[in-house]
Amino acid sequence: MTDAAAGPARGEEMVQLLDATGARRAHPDHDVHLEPAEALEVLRDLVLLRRLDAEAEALQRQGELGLWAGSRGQEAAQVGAARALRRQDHVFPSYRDHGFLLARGVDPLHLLSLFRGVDHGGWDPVEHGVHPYTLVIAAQMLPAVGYAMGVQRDGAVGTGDPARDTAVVACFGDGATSQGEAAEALNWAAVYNAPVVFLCQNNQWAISEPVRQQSTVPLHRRAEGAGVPGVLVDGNDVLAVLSVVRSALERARSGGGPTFVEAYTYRMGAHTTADDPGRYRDAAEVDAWREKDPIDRFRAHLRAEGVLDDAFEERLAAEADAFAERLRAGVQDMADPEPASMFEHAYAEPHPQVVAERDEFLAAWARHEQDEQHATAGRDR
Amino acid sequence: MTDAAAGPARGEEMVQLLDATGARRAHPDHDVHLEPAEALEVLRDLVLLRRLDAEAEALQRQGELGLWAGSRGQEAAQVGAARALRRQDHVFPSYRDHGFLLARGVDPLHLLSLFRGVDHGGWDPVEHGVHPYTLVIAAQMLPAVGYAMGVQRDGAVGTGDPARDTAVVACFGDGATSQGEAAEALNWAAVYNAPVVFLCQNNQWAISEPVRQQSTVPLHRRAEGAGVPGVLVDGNDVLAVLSVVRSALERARSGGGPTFVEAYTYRMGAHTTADDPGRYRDAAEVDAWREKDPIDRFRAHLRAEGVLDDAFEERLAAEADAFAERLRAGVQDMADPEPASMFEHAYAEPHPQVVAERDEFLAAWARHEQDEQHATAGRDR
Amino acid sequence: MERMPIAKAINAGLRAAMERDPRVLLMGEDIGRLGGVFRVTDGLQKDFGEDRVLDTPLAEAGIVGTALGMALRGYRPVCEIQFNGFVYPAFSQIVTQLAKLRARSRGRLSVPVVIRMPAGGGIGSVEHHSESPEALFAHVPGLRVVYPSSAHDAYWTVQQSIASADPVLFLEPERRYWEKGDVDTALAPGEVTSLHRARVLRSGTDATVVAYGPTVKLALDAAAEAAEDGTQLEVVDLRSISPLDVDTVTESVRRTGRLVVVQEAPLSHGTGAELAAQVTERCFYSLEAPVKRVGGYHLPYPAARVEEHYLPTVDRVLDAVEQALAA
Amino acid sequence: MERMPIAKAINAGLRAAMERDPRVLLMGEDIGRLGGVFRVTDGLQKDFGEDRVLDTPLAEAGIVGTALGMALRGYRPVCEIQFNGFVYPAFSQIVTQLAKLRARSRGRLSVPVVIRMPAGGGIGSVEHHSESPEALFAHVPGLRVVYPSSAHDAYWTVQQSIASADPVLFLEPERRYWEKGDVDTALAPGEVTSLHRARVLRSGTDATVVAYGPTVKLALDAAAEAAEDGTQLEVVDLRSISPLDVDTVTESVRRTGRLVVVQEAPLSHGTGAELAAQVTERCFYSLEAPVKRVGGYHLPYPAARVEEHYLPTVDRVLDAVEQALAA
Ligand SMILES: Cc1ncc(C[n+]2csc(CCOP(=O)(O)OP(=O)(O)O)c2C)c(N)n1
Ligand SMILES: Cc1ncc(C[n+]2csc(CCOP(=O)(O)OP(=O)(O)O)c2C)c(N)n1
Ligand SMILES: [Mg+2]
Ligand SMILES: [Mg+2]
Repeated sequence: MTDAAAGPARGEEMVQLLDATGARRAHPDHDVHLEPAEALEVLRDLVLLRRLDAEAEALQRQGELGLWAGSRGQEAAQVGAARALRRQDHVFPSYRDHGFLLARGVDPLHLLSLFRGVDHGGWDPVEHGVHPYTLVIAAQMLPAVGYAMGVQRDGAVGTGDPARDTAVVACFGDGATSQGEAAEALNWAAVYNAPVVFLCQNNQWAISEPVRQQSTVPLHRRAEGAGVPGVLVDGNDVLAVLSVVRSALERARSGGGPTFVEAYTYRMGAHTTADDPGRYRDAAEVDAWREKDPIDRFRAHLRAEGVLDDAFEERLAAEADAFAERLRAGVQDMADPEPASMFEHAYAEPHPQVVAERDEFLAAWARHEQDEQHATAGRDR
Repeated sequence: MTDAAAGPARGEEMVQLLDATGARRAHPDHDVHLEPAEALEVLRDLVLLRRLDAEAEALQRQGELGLWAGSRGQEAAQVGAARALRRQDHVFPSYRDHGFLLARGVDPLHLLSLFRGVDHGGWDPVEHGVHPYTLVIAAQMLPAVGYAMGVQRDGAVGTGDPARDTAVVACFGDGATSQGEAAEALNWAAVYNAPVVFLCQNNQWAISEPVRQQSTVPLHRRAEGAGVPGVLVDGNDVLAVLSVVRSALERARSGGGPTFVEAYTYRMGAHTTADDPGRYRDAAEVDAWREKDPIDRFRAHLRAEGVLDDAFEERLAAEADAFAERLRAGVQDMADPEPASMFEHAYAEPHPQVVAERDEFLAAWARHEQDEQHATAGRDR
Repeated sequence: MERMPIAKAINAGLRAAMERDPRVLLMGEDIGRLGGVFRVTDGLQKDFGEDRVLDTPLAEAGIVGTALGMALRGYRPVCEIQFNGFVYPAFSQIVTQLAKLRARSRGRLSVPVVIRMPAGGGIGSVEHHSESPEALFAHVPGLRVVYPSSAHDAYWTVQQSIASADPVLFLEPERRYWEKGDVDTALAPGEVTSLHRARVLRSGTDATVVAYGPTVKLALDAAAEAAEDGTQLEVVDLRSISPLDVDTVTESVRRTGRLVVVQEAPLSHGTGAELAAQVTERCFYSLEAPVKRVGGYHLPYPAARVEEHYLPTVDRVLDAVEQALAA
Repeated sequence: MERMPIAKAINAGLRAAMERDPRVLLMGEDIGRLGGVFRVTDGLQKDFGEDRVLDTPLAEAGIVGTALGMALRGYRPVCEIQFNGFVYPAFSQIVTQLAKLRARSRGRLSVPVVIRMPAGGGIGSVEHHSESPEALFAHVPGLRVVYPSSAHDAYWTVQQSIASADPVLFLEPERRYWEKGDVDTALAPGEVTSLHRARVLRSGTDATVVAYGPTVKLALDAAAEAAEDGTQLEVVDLRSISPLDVDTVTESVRRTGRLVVVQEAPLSHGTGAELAAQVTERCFYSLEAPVKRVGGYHLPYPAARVEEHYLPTVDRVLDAVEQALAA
């Protein structure tokens, strides 16, 4: 068994509110109480997110998507963190943060269109408060800090008005922490005391590289070096993540500055559908993490609390099926973009080179159509 | 008085072997004993370095140099560190590390040629074990780590052979620690356990920006976040610097891995001769640091120890005068490079574009010379 | 009409933009208290405060990356890169984020960031302070690249760049910072030449010399010298590198039949190449000679004491003109 | 003669170089255990060990910067950048350090670093995986840029690049990785085409089509199609972008009188522009038509489902040929 399966380094305290069996644990600084209805909503979010993943993976296998970057195993980290957000907060996701999109009301078809190759993400970043997915590792982090600096300048920090005070979340992986830009982002956030939460989903792997190849230091300690307090949380414990991220967001909104949250979790699937993890990691490691499944754990907790019953499970299963069906149908119906639409948004104001190229393109297109018509007409005659 | 004058943050222990008056202080981990002859050599290095600075500044004022980046105030940090080096070690300096060049036997005229604009530094990096000055902030740090990784691969670490085991020094300033590449360099050094010493001369200023605008955390703590142990040393105490850097180099050579040394010092002069520090810092701050002058302090120590007497001072003053005279004469005699020499070293193997351009250049040159001759001939007639 | 050096004109342009629009912010190293190493931002922090004129940590990716984030929040940040050679740590933010965000979001996001930097050589400086990176930006779709040559243009184009909804790389001819020119600060918006139009600075019939930024003065000097020998050169100041105003250039070349492009950057894959390709395509039958290019050599920028031989000179421009005329 | 796909040919070339010279090292993300996302380094870590095939932290500046340092210590590092869109964090190391160190040290230092990266589009990928950055490197003095199109060339040019004392950007046509070709691995050193020579792949009389990397196949397909209509196209594979083998191209154009350049990169300030400028200058009187360029549009690379419309196609090449012939 490799070190990733063994859990965080010795001596590193990890916030946990549910143990691996789903039993509730006390923590001196963290606690969270969910009303039954909300607890079931959380379960629903977890289940739908996993279903999205399964469905997208299948669609990719069928050739309907070009690629898929799965979130399986990381549901609690994403759903827990997303639930801590307020309407006015803004999220800068990586490319695997589907849980945030669902939580922010983004139609998942606007996400699948990205992986189908129809666009680079079809949602409205302003409406949903979710930036487009960023594929260049760590490149969303500095913009997130800058956005937070803008929030400060708007006077939307520390007013005490819960509808006004705003925080920003920057999502990224363990591998991302090696990028120079990540260090710059942490430092800037500290220097400007920006209202930003750095949410690192340490899923133990950056494609084929285990986290020990990225760092000799636990990731949240790196942040402390940069002046940003770090917290380690069990990323497979949705309650712990919710509580830790909620505190961090509250701190940011109130003017307390940035926090780095390391959500210790695991990428259960391949890096993407183009990846073959069999080449680099042991099944035993994956099996060990399966024991810590975030959804099973939360389910067990809810059962033990008497909040969850079979009837709800059935309704949820039916909802998930319908959800999956909608995704399948939606993707299959998704039209390719109009070719000439690619010319539309390169610049806000016309750029003569683009204009000339578009005109040329359209002329060639028209010629081509004419040729086709001639050909067809010829055949008809 | 600004924070830079007050010394390091409270609670930060700084290694010191000489107090501001030059009195010897004990330290649990550090001690250094210099034979009188070596102690006087150290003084000589300090004095000549300061003289180099004064002379270069004057030459710049006279128009003989295009620019000068002064080292005044930082002599102990440079001379102390340089003295800890072994022959086989390799240094990656910044643009202000003149003390290293002198210590490594580089003819200072090969340095002044850079600031005159004759070349980018005339010394042989291999012969002297000193890389060319790097002007892009922090850009020498990753190459230094890579060089150290090469040293490892050569088996020149941890053999116990003092003539073989090799360490690398990367020099940079406080401002440099903000660059993403600096963070990457620290991390790589930790991950590969590279035999490198990061020597940060925290001279309190990056041009007009005080160090608090770069970081909320003492600089050596940032390194610890990246997995590299950090030590804070009084950079105006040549003995402390020597001892701390010597330990760090020994650790690197023996396979113990990288260390980050923050030498807490002060840039007494302008950033460069193009700078006007009166625009951004108080005279009071400079005055406060003048009290901590590294050369006065070491001199007082040597006097107190009875090592230094007036006779030596006189000889040293005469040597410094001769040194200065040689610099002045050398710079004034320095010829401009042959224009066509610029074509020589862009590529190791001929590049047709360069070849064509050189030929064209030479042809134009020849034409021009001919025209001149004609013109002269015409005038003669 | 006010007479001022280019550095001062940019300062005045920044001030006007900041007064007009509270969302305009300046970010960079040493731009506040010091006023920038060239004093282009002199006095602005004092007048607009530290919240609008930010002395940033020493990290160019940080400057551009956070500027981008502020732009997403509705601000209009103007970044200063202290010297052109230090823009590369920010290259990934510029090329992969700034240039693409509008297209990536299908027009939903705007990132009106301006990145100012001194460019070009001839100031006797040490390494990395004298290069001309315009081609690297002009090759990247999604960016605009502007390079004024005079105080008047500097004053106006910096304001137009800030007003642009697209990201703009704004290059400043560092060796001309202290050259004075008349600035008409009282123009009405409609009277200002548009941001991406080239301008004919001198009419001539024998050949067209196109220049931009620091080489404009060179072209004008060459034209004056040529006129003494009876050769009438038309001088066009490009003013903008992306987009290129090829219409103005071709219009001129159709009349003169000859084109020389003068740049400081190395020729290969440079602006002269692009102009040569486009102008030749459009004016194939009116060109009497192939387009000649005069530029920096394909060498890392040399030491200061050789740079006068590296950079284009009036003589080299005239040589090229002569060759064009001889063809 | 062995038949193998390009990815395999590069793998074999790397292996040969590593066997020949123990100073050759590979560095990159996921190149060890995984063998690289395209499996180009498959099996090499197993055979040469972790000290010679390094799975590095996820930091491109780190990869190139430390490679440079290792080169200074006498090693010959070959870096892999996982996809072309991720080279930009390393841009400062490449442009300000790698390209300049030889000149800076007046020839005393060599930095024989090779930077390999998959380039070009057409693989239906997500953002940043499909661009063509060759012009950005070709504009930078001190670098060499190589872009093979066939398995045979890939096998040999990767070895020649490693042997070069200068830094080389080595672009690999990612959409051709699995296309097979005959590789003659048994050539003697003197028999191998030199690294920077262009190669005439098909002779023709009516027009010259110059291509490189992924567009070579396109040019050959276009030539085949044109031949059916009686038009004989000469196809030249550039193989190297810096330096450009302009001699071979002009020699061809002198015979055909017409030139079409096909690239995937946007046209502005691209390789087609440079060729157009140089060839027109050299062949002004033998050119019967202006040089035509076919390339990517001046747009951020579009989503995968549109890329076939963004990239040059056989039809667009033939259109350009037709226009050249009509002129
Ligand atoms: C700058 C950059 N370099 C390389 C890549 C290729 N790449 C894509 S994902 C990935 C691994 C990322 O690992 P991590 O940050 O842990 O995120 P995870 O995929 O595990 O969520 C790599 C190397 C990239 N996208 N961007
Ligand atoms: C990448 C980069 N950005 C900006 C500069 C311009 N610059 C030169 S020196 C300097 C300040 C450096 O401060 P520090 O690292 O503390 O070193 P010091 O000059 O104090 O020795 C700056 C901003 C540069 N050389 N390189
Ligand atoms: Mg990961
Ligand atoms: Mg400093």
